[in-house]
Amino acid sequence: MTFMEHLPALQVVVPMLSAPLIVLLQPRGLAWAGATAAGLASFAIAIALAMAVLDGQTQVYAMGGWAAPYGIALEVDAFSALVLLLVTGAGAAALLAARVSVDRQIEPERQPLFYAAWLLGLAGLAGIVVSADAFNIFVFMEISSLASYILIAGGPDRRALPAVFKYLIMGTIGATFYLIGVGLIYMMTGTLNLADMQARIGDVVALNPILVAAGFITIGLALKAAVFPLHVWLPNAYTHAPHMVTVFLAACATKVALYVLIRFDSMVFQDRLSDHEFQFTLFALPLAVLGILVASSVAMFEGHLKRLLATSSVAQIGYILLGASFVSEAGITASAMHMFNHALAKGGLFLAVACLAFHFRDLRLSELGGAARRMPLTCAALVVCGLSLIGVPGTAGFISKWLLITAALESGLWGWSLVAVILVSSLMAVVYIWRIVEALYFQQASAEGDTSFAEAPLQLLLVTWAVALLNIFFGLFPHLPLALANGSAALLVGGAP
Amino acid sequence: MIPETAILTAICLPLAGALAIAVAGRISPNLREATTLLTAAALIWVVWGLLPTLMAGGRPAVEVSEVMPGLTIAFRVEPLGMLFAALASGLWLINSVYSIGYMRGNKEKNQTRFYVCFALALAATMGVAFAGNLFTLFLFYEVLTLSTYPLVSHKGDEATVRSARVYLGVLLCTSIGLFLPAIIWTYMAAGTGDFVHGGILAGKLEGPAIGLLLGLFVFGIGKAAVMPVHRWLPAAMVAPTPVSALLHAVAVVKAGVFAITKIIVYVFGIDFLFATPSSGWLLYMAAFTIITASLVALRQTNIKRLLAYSTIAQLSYVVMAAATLKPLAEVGAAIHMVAHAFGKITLFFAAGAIYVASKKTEIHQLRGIGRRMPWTMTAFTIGALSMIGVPPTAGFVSKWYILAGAFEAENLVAVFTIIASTVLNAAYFLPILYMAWFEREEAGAKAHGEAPFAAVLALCITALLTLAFFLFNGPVIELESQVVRALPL
Amino acid sequence: MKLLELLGYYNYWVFAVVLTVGLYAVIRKRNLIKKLIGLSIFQSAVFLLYITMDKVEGGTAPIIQKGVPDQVFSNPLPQVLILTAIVVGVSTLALGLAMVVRIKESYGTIEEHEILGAD
Amino acid sequence: MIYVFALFLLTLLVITAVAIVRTENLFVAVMLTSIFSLLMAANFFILDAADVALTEAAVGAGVTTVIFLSALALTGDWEKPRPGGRTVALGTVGVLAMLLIYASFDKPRLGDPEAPVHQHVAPWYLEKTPEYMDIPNVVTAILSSFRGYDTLGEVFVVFAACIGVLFILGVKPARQTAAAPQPVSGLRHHLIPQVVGRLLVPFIVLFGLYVQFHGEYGPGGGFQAGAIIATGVILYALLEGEAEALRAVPRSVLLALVVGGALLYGAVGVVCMLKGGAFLDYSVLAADPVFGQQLGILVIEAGVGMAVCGALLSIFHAFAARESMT
Repeated sequence: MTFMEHLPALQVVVPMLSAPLIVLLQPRGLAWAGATAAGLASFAIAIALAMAVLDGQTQVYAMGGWAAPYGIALEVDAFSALVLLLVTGAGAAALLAARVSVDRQIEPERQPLFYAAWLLGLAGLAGIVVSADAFNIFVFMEISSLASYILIAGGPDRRALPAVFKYLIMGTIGATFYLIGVGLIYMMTGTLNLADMQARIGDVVALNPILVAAGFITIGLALKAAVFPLHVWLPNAYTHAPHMVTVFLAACATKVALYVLIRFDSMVFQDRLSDHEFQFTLFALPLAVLGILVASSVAMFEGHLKRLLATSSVAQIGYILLGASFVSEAGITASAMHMFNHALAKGGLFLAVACLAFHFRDLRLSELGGAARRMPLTCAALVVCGLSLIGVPGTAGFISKWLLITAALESGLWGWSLVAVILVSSLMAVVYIWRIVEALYFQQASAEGDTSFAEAPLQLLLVTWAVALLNIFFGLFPHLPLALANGSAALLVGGAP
Repeated sequence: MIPETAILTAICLPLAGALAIAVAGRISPNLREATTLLTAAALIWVVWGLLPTLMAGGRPAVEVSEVMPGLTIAFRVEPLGMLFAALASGLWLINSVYSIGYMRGNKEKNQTRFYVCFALALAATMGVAFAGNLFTLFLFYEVLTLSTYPLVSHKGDEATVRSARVYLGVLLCTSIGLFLPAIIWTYMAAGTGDFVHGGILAGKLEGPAIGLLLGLFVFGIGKAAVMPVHRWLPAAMVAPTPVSALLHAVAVVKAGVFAITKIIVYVFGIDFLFATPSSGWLLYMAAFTIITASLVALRQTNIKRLLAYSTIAQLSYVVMAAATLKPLAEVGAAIHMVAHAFGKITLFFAAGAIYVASKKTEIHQLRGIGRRMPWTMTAFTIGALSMIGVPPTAGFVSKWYILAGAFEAENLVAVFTIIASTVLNAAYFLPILYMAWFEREEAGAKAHGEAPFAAVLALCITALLTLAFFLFNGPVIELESQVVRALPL
Repeated sequence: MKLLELLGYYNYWVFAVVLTVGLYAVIRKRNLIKKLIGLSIFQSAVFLLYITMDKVEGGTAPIIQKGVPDQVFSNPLPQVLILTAIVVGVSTLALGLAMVVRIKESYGTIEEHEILGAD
Repeated sequence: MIYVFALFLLTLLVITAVAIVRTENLFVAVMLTSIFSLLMAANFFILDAADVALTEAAVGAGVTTVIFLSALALTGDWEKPRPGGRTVALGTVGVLAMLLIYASFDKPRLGDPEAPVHQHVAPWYLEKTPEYMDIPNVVTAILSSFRGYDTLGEVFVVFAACIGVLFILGVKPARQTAAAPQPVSGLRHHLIPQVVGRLLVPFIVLFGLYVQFHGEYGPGGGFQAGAIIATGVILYALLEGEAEALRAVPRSVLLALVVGGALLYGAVGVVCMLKGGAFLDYSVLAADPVFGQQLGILVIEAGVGMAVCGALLSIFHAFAARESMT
């Protein structure tokens, strides 16, 4: 086998096997360097994979040399490549920027464990994405979940602990629901491989278990993905996590669960079960719409910067689900694009928050007065990413809004009212982003009155700006993610092989 | 310079200028302002260099990126855009001269941010002017909104921030809530958003849908300030006067009416729209705005707010002219953009000069000010006369064309509106002139002279331009006639 | 109804009941340790679901003895999956308990409502 | 007859579960959980799942209980009652139960050889295991080779839990709880546990090693062995005190075991890659593919055993050390 053929396995193996090595790297800084190297390596692998699947080919890898359905197969197609890009990209970028911020929030002797957990999280998420085996997805889902519990529990504040405990409980329930669903499908089809399931599920006569399985899997993954109203774990967890962890997780963790949801549903169920498309729409569409509206409204009145952004994530997850709920090629394209673009925007925003945290211990909006004077570059980056979140043309966020609206209009009768929902929530986004902008730029500095110029450390600032510029770049030249998103849609609903 | 390169240069130059200004601002104010002037001058050279090509009938175009299939960032220069770009770039230079006087005279804070954002706004204006399709237009339209926000909120105190919130809120709400769906609708119906002579929607839509789409466009383009989406314009008056002068008399508001005109001419096509009964409401809406805004202006006591409402009325002239859907009126719409720009920028310059010299902002304070500031008030008088439409000023020329178009269309509402508004214009401007020149100053008033030289110089130039346009408008009319030449005149 | 068939349904229903009992504890109890106990019951129930489906009538554990022809084996695959799931369960539990210990130290209580009241 | 026993066990299982939820004494609840696991293990055994039964007994009844108890020692035994308003919770779980019972009416009956699970994939394993790797225990074959990648993931789950507990409990305790320092001498002064326990420890460890290396032939393997050996050492720690146990197996050794075990497993995979096969394709390890498979299985099982044993002990010590700190 050539090196290129090994890439799908290496995507998981590289960060995973680096983790134990990191634990051994006790001297300060070395653990970070090792983890960053591993993160960058896996990002490079993801890029190589994306290039390899651009022409519509699927990279298949038989683990242990055992072909599916007997062994576990890894498959990388356009959709997985897109999600891999954002997972590894977010992981690597956040690691690259993490050092100074983590030094302030995690004691040096705990850092090797922290970075090891980070790499495990990265490996787990990547493992979910590349896997083509339902049970294997569960295993890697657990790796990534455990890792994210650890990372969030590293939060400096004691409130991180109850938050992460809630996440742990809800996450475990979600994973177990998924496991029950997979068990029921396995019971009726005798296989765990997704493609094999797709092929065999049509032959199942007794549909009760399959329907219940679909319900369990959808709800379990929706829990993991923080789909409204199952999102209650998310705002606190993201708020109290260490800043860099928020960057990493907010950019990709929930999206991977959504990825599995979309892939599982459209591959296994929608293809063969009559009426399932309708049922899926019936389930997902109202939740998506409610999530968008409710979470956006909550965000408008939220006073804490991080929690505001975290709440907005719930709304953005609604967008992704909304696209998927159309069960059309345009819808999936919009969904996939929004995954990518939201990761860019939210990642950038949280990076800027991490910068701000260097001089503002309290991240409530009311305490951020004078920030623009002290940290002009950080604030400018934050504004750029905020505009992308709103969906201003010229930024990445606009592309996905455009696709989403087009998909909504194509979806028929309710199209215009859905467009209205999208637009109204965009305006709500204007409101909550502008509350941040006004706090940063126009609010009087608090009593301490230190208004000297004091930017965040260069390393962090550079990464923040790189992400901010990517938001603009992908708003003008979105060809790569768009090609992958179109490929995914063709794969999932277009009936292409 | 090759026209294609010139287009891109015209957009990138102010961007590069903004960067240079930011850097220069860290070194010295003189260098910063020199950079601004240099950039403005260079921009004029680039933009005006395109004129001969246009006069000769050339339509240079360039495509930058195909963002999504069918959705491109592309530029195409045509007479309307050329006129707008030439106007904005030319006035930027004069405005920069004025700004230097004003900002220094007032000892404003954050001057670097001011000049940087100004340059960014100009880049966006160039983008709007040269946009070759709806998407590109929308892109730069939004950039223009966002880059002017820091200018409006420049002062930074609570009242200003609240007004700036209205400014941004109205403009973004309308553009995201109405303009964007209209664009997407157009793309879905026509399969393209390119500006094409004769429109792209003929045969693609029918019945009331056309009127609805037109409504989405007109109210979505909040910058045109057609009532009831005009609220942002008075709110924007909290900005420093150079901003009000160039942006809220020229660049931003003209971007709005320009976009509407362009959409009517190149997306709907005037013939198609004329044949559609459901689009008639636009003219009445514009007429209503003209009259109402003029009436509101009558009651204003603050100079800048009066000018703002006057602007709202004058903008609707352009919209009404465009909505008359007759070739002469379309030419009139284009010319009125120019005429109003010269006149209104003069008025704002004058108002700013008065503020710098005497800190006066209210109309009743202007008694006898003509004797203290003769240059400024002469310019103000010329500007006011142009607003009313008295010869020999620019305002007369454009009103003439619009009126001619209205007669051609046999639209009595339009004719009546023009006459009535002329009377109203006179009713709110003439008392000010009378007060300034013929009444006595209140006793015990503080003595003051003219504003700084740079400011006075700028407003004299624009006043002269207002007069000059009455005499030398041939090339402009010839250029704009190209917009409708394919149609029977 | 054959006894095995009854047992089949019974196994399944016991799975459902135990699952619900576990979930009930997770949702309803405010003591964090009790929640975790509930969670572990909840997970154990799933083991029962999988193992129930591996049984083949007259089969034995899937260990092949040489020289014994025509053996019937129960299905080995669900067993493998559950081996994994058991370990995953205990791992989650350990992590959860570690958090509970820290919560107790920083809040002085492990009752959910008291913790929420403290911040 | 055995099925009647199964019915009895299952009934008992439900009763135990309900009792666990109802009791307010957490110590009792934990003990009942242990019994619950044992009942579960017995039931698994009846259903022909010997490997799972062994694991459930070792992990569920043994290790879980110990960890629960060490946490309880730090947090207190009693749960505060919650009055009234259980309708919402009951409603939610009621719907869930209905859904599951609804699903049950279409499922294949227990033991039906024609059920899909017995028709597809599984027969292939039973048929091909002798041919490809020639070991009797098909469960081990699947676990470590056919689905070896899952098992690698599982090792990393354990690894994650281990570093997680070390990470979370790695902070110096904030001295908010005013608990008296615990005696650290274990059960040294209790004669009978002392004698019996000491006698047991070597046998438990020996049994663990047997399970480790016998995994290919009978029920057992790395997980079970790791858990059993860990239990043995924990018993030693309970008898002699935690410090003594740490002297026998220091923390650094435990960490090395965890890291070493995980890396050993991974390294086997990488070596397979380097020798031209897919990741974890043991056939390329030796000239004879069957021997290669056997070798690979042996090594990775050792890795699993090391990692699990080290991780469980590290977790236990992290809790126990906390106890002596506060």
